Amino acid sequence: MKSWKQTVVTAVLAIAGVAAAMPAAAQQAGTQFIGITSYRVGPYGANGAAFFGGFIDYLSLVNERDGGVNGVKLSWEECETEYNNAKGVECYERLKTKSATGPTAIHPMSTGITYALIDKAPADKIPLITLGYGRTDATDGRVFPWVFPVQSNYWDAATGIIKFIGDKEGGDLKGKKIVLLYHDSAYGKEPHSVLEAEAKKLGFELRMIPVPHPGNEQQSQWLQIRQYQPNWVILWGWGVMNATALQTAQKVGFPREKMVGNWWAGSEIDTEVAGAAANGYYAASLNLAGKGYPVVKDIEDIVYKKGKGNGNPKQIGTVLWNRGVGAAMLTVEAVRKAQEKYGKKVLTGEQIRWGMENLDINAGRLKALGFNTMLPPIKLSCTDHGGSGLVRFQQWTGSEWKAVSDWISGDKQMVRTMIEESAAKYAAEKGIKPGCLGG
Amino acid sequence: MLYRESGQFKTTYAADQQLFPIRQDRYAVLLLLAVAFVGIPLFASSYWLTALLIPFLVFALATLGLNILTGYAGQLSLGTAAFMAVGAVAAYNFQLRIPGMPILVSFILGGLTSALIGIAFGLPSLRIKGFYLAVATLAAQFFIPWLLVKVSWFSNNSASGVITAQPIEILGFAFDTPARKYLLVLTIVAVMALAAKNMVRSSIGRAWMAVRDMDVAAEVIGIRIMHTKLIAFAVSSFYCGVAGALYAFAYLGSVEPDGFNLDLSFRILFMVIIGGVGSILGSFLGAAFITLLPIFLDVLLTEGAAALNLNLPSGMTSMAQLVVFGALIIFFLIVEPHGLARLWQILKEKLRLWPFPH
Amino acid sequence: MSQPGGTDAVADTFPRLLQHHAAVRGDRTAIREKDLGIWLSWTWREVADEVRAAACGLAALGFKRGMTLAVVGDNRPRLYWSMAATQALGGIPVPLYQDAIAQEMLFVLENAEVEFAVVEDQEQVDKLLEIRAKYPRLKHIIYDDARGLRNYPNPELLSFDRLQELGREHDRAHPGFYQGEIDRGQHDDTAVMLYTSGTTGNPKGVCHTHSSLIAAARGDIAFDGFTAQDEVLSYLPMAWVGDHLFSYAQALVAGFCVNCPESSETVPIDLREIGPTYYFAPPRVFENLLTTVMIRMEDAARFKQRLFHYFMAVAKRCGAKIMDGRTAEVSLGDRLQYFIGDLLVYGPLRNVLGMSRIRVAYTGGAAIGPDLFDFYRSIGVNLKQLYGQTETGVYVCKQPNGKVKLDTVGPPLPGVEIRIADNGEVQVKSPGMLKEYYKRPDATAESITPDGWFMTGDAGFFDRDGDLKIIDRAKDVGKLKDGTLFAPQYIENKLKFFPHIKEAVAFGHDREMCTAFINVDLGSVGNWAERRGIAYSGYTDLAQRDAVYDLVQECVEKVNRDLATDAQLGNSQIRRFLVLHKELDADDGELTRTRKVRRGFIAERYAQLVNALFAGDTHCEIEGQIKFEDGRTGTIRADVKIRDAKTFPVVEARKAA
Amino acid sequence: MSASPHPNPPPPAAGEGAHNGARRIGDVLLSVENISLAFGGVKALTDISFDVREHEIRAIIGPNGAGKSSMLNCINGVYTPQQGRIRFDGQTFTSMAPHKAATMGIARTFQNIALFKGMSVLDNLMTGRNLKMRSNLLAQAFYVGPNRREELEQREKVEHIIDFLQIESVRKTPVGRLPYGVQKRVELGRALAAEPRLLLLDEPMAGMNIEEKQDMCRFVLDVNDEFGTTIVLIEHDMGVVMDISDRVVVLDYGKKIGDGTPDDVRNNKAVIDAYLGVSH
Amino acid sequence: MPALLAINNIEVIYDHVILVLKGVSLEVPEGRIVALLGANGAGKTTTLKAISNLLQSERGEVTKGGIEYRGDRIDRLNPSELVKRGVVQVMEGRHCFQHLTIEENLLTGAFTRSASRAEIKQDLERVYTYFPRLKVRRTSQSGYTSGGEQQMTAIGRALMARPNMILLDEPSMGLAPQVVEEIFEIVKDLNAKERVSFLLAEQNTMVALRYADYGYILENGRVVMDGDAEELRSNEDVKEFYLGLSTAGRKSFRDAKHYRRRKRWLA
Repeated sequence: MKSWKQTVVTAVLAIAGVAAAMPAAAQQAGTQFIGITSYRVGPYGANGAAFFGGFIDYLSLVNERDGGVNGVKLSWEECETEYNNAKGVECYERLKTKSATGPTAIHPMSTGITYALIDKAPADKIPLITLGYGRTDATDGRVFPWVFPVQSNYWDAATGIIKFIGDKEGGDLKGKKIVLLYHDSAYGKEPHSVLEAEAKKLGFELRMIPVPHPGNEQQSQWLQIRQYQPNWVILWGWGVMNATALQTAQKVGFPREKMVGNWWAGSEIDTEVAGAAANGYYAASLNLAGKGYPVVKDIEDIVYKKGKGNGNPKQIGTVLWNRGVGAAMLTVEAVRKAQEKYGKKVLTGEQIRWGMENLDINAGRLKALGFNTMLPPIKLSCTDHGGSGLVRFQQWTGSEWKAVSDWISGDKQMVRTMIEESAAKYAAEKGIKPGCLGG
Repeated sequence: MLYRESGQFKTTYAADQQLFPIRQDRYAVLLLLAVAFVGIPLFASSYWLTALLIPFLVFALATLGLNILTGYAGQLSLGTAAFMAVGAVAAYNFQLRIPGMPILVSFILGGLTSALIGIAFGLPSLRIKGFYLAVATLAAQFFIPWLLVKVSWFSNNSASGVITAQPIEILGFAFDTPARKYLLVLTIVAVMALAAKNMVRSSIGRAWMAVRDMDVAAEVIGIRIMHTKLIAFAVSSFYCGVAGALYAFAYLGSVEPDGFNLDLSFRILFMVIIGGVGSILGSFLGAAFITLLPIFLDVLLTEGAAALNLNLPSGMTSMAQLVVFGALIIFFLIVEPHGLARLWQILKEKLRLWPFPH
Repeated sequence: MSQPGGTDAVADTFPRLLQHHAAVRGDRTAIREKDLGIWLSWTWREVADEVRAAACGLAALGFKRGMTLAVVGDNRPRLYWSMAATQALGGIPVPLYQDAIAQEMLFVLENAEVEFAVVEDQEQVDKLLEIRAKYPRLKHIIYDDARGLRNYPNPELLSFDRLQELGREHDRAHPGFYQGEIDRGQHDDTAVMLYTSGTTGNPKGVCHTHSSLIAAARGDIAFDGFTAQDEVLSYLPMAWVGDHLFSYAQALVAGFCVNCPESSETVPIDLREIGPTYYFAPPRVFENLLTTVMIRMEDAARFKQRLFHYFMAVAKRCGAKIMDGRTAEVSLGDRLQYFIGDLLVYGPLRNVLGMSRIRVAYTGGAAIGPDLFDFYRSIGVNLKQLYGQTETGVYVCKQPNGKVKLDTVGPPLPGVEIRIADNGEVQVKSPGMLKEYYKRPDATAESITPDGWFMTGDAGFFDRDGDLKIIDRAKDVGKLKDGTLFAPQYIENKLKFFPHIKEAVAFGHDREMCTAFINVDLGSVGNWAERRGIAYSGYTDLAQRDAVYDLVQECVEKVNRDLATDAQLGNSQIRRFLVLHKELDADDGELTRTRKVRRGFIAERYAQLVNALFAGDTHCEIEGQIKFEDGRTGTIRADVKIRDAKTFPVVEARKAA
Repeated sequence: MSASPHPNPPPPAAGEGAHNGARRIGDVLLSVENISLAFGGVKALTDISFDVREHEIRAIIGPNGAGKSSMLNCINGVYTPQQGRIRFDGQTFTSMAPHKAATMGIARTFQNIALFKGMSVLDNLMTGRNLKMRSNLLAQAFYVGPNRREELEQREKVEHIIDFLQIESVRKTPVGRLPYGVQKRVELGRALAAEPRLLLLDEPMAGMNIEEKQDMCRFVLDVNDEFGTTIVLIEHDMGVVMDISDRVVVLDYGKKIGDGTPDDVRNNKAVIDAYLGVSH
Repeated sequence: MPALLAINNIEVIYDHVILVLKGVSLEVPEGRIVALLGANGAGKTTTLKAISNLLQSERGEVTKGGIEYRGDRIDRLNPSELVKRGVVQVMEGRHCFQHLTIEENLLTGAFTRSASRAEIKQDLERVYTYFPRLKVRRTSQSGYTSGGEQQMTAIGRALMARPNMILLDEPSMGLAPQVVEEIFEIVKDLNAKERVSFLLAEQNTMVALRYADYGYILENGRVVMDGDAEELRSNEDVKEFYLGLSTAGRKSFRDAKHYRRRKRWLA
């Protein structure tokens, strides 16, 4: 048997080949390069595929329809993270080297990866855009100049949900029982403090029940819920956990009309899998679903017609796909904004950061971009890297998500106070002197 | 072939017992160290350092820790990640709560804390063996992260349970660039690997192996079984603890207890198995195989697809990578069930005999 | 006298040389022995102390100037020290072949009137105790390794440690004694007696003086530029002049380090570890090594074999030229290929053979096959031939670097005179010449002419370059009935050059034709058989296989074809041959201890077979007795086949070489 | 290390007042008193008593399953007898831990070789010297000072055992790769490495041919003679037992049926019936 | 007599680099008992394992030569296939299933056969006629039986596969002299009555040569001598090295020398 020799030879050849391929393959010169740490395999692969499908489709649209951003073409590369922190770091490091100006901005699409990159981004001068996830206190741009938890954060979501429930309950939550059914991870624990504060303030009873990863087994949690008989259940899940929660709720007979998910628990992927069990379920959203927006039509007409669509055509107009389109739009707009200051050329991360921090997209601009009401307006500043903090509630009709509320806001005041406290503590721990970077 | 040992003879036991008795090995190791300590920091990109080498070294250290316990002392454990978590969280807390605490001392204390916990979870090994012991160590794997999450004091009441490691500074010198972090990790790993090698060739290492191979005989020649096993747990956990601290401080920067899950424990166990049970070198080879090969494959497949202008559906390369990686693991295990280290040993033996076959 | 090695003028005896080295390079390693897992080392100063203690111990036991001391055993430091100790007291060490059976030893002990013996271990002690029954003059048996001897009641036994203890006491009691004894030594005292085994008759003790051996050693050292930095492995029998000169005399003159292997079985491993810079072995050793190499290569994977053969062909083409520095004759391509070959094949090969560091390797004592010689030179081992006898201190001819020719033994060494007698015999005057044969004035007179020339008994002549060429033992050369010249050793050597043939004995003097006994090489033929799927068990079985006969026949016929080109020897082609059913063995008296065939004895012992050969029988049944070491006998019975070999018409030689 | 080729004083040499095989058999070193051992109702040993004198070679023989190995296991504490006492070197025990037995100088080999298969011969023997090693974990980890010195000292001691048992050529071979007979030797070596006062050998010559048995006998005799070690030996080869032992205990079904010199035992009818059979 | 089993020049290498057997050839004629003699490590067990194809689990492989059984190459057959063809190995150290009873152990031997219950029952009885001791202890857990009984169980288990040929590795190992005789008597009996051929590796040369018809002596992985048992018994080398006999009869173990006489192996 000589196979060990062949093995060694093969291995050596493979390694040599890879090593040769390792040096950063230069991206097309003269393009604005966007690094994408995506995930399409693993437990959350379906979610990632929808989001990044939309994200890339929008980038394609900008190139195909507008010839880039003011003539600067966009280019991008994906790197698979499998929703794994270590892999995320590896992808980040890999993408970082891919172009002379860096990867424009990173959307980690994972709270864990965001945490792992928070320290690295300032050193590498790469903006992290965390749309609806990540570290909430990073909203304080004086402590986290490079992180943009844009639009709304988890605390906004939590207070928004409480507000929504409060409205449903006729404005008074005193004595009511609310359960938080959460994914037992950093992500799931994000709303704890703010919900506890809300409970104290509004006088409702709060019980928090963890579901261990990945969440496909919730029998005991729901038995607990049934015993406890809450008025509402807030579903703070991700991936397979959501559909399981809905199905188990149906099994134990808990009304879905009394369940509200956050925006990661409110996509077609969750409800379609759950089937009829999802009917009537509410979820907060950062964006509306549906195809009735000019931008979606443009993507279908220009990108998909040319066969350059990235996502699964069936996903067009879904919650996560639309979210991806929105996230891409924010990135592109940050580029556009930065170009105003630095000129119409390929820009560095540092310049994009300025663009991001000075982003101001009002309703008019949204309309011009073809988003209409899909997203709320957004305006950022050095102290506020978040934005409106608005959420909108949708309900699953059995075939689609239908908006059932206006853009509403929770307890913005409380959230802001908590953000500043938390950010200050972090700054102290890390020895950061808060301040604005400017341009 | 490369080994030309003629004329290398030993006139003292000291020479015969040195770490690398063959001159060519000594030179190779020196060369390797020179490359690792000088060449790499000078030339490697931050991607190589941060994304490949630092995690490789950290995992190698954890693998070393598990290998000491499983490979040398014969006690199967599935709690590696938990011990890493202890090390990471303990180092974080020592750093956080004791002002002016030198970071290296924090690492050591983190390791020692982990060692203590390791001893506690090693106690069942006195009564149970093998598979059953593995199940007992699973308890550690479930209990420790749960505890760290449950008691938010450990994460300094962080909302999410995530701890964010403090910056590394030794005697006023900040280890803030990838190269510096790499050098720090490399130094720690090199010293600890040397220490591990020394331990396994000293009386404690022989006691471990004796207990592993034939515990009755070990007892009969006067080895205290309990003592020996607990030391193995302690040393192993110490290594894992330091690895955990480095994982948090030098690699990711922030970690959540749930990151130290069973998955990670299994990964490290795979590293031990692929690398070679009961081999220091194997720990490094295994860590390299499991941490680096998927990345190489990924890059190879991505670049390969790009070079060939294949417009593969997104996610396809990732799938392919997983398939190839899995196949390679199986292939290597079939070719050499005793791991890469054994493969290397056979190769070395062949080279020493070259051009003869036996 | 020239002074290579920086010795001073007064160091003209071995004990004084030892003292000289202890003074000049006291902290350098003088001798090593593989024992207890490492190479235990002694510096020159330590050796001098050990020798002193041993010498004084001998004196305490009553050893007197002029007495003899037998040394029996493998190459052990203490045995070498015993020789030096004996010489320090003005005595004469007599090394014996360690594998000799008691009966053989008895003769030498009686002849040399030995009263003291230093031996290695229980095995030798047992032999000497057995001898003592017949030779009570043996008074003291000193042993190195005490294993198994603790309960021997014999009062004449003494451990070497005890001897040295006695010696240290004696030394303390008689402070000036030791130095006095050394000072009394004369350079023309007999330094050592080496018994030549002799293919006929009983052994003779060759007496060498300090000055003859030192002169021979100095000459050798100057010739090849040996220094105190050199390393040798002493593994040849201590009783053989080769080892004595190389591991004792030359080491003491040049001050280089002697390494003693762990045991005779581990010599290849020890050789590889030490990697000597200077190596000496009879052709038989080189041959065995090559056979092993070939067998092991045959087991290698196809790819490796092809690589090996390819590069060996390259080496054959240009290796020797490169070795001799005639690079101008080698094309650039060949040089490049040789370089790669050195990386892939020759270098590793030299390494596994333990020859990586060799600067000079010598062979002598018998003819070496051309393929064999070429092989070593082509892979970069500077193997050279020398010529000499026990009686000449092996100081006659040596091949100088860069001028190595296969068929000659090189020009006379500095200080050596050679003349070719009328009968073609080579006669020598050498600085290394013996003093006399011990108690054999008759033999001395027969060997040394009145005008001081030693008669070597070899027939030879000088070629145009002035290099000596040896043809055969003059005494052995006979004639067939038809008057054709019959040179048995010449024919035997030709046969033995085939790796498959280990030994050959040719018969023909006063007969109508030439015939031969063959011993096949079990390793080489065994491997050959294995590859052909010929099942066999043991030598006897293998030897009588038809396929093996076919194989041998091929070799014999090749020799015949070769002989046919020689007008003088053409008629002595081998007409018939047989493969002996047992290997010739020194224990059975068929070989000398240096593994030379004792033709006469063999002819007598196997008269039945010889007769059958000449009688034209196709097979012959034979029953014979064999003697075991412990004196038991066994019978061995076999039906030996006899074959005819093809002969070739004698071609008129184009030109005699 | 300075070149000190013969660090250990050589054994007493022959010729100069050697004691001609008269080993000085001394007082009782070990006595086994009324030992009974049972496993869940199955009696392995019933009321066994015998003694072993210092420097003696004491053989235990008997059919398979007679309780011979159980007897050794009681002596060095692997089993705890239900009844009876063991006196060793003046101290009395009703039970003994293996570790304690080892520290008191009792070493043993096992019937089915119990070597550390993954380790080299050298390491196996070094393990036998673990009790002699004192340096702490940190010193070991950095191979400094005392540990380094200790390792080298012990290595030298072990090399003498390797030399004694003539296993030089396999010094660095993993024992799992060695043939059975050599493994038996290595196991003896490991026991010797502990420098025991009492050596328990459980069928040291099982599965060996004559030549190997001869070697093993020599080693046993040499150990007994040169180091003065007392030896208790279980063996089936009557030739070996008769030739090398001073006294013999015969067990059958857990009971003692004979005790005395080899000649006594050879002629004991009970022993012949139960074990030796007519052919011996 | 045609050879039932013929081994031709096999070479076995362990771990890719360690040569264990070189050029070993031997034959077992139908209905004979052939003994394989030699010191530990000479390669006896390896030879048996090469035949029964059990080397792989020990990282060994037959790199050269061939093994034929009734004229068919069997080197690449797996062990269970071999059992079906009638070649069964009884391993050294007996290897009984410790937790099974003797009878259960015996029954495992019939696994490879698709025999009816009645047939198996019959075979079991047949085994019990050869080993009456086993019948008495049939319900004991084999872990608690004596070495001799375990050895008998192992042979009996082999018999349950209705073999033509049994490879017997060290049957006398660790057994009391009386039991050794008993086992060999049964072997002889099986050979005579059932025509089972045996290839047995044995250290106990004295006994082996008394019961075997033919013997091979292995040293250092090579056959150095072979011959009829009678012939071997009278060979001087065999006498000294394998039987421990000197001219004056049995040599005392007390007188063993520290050196060895050179082995000549002159047939």
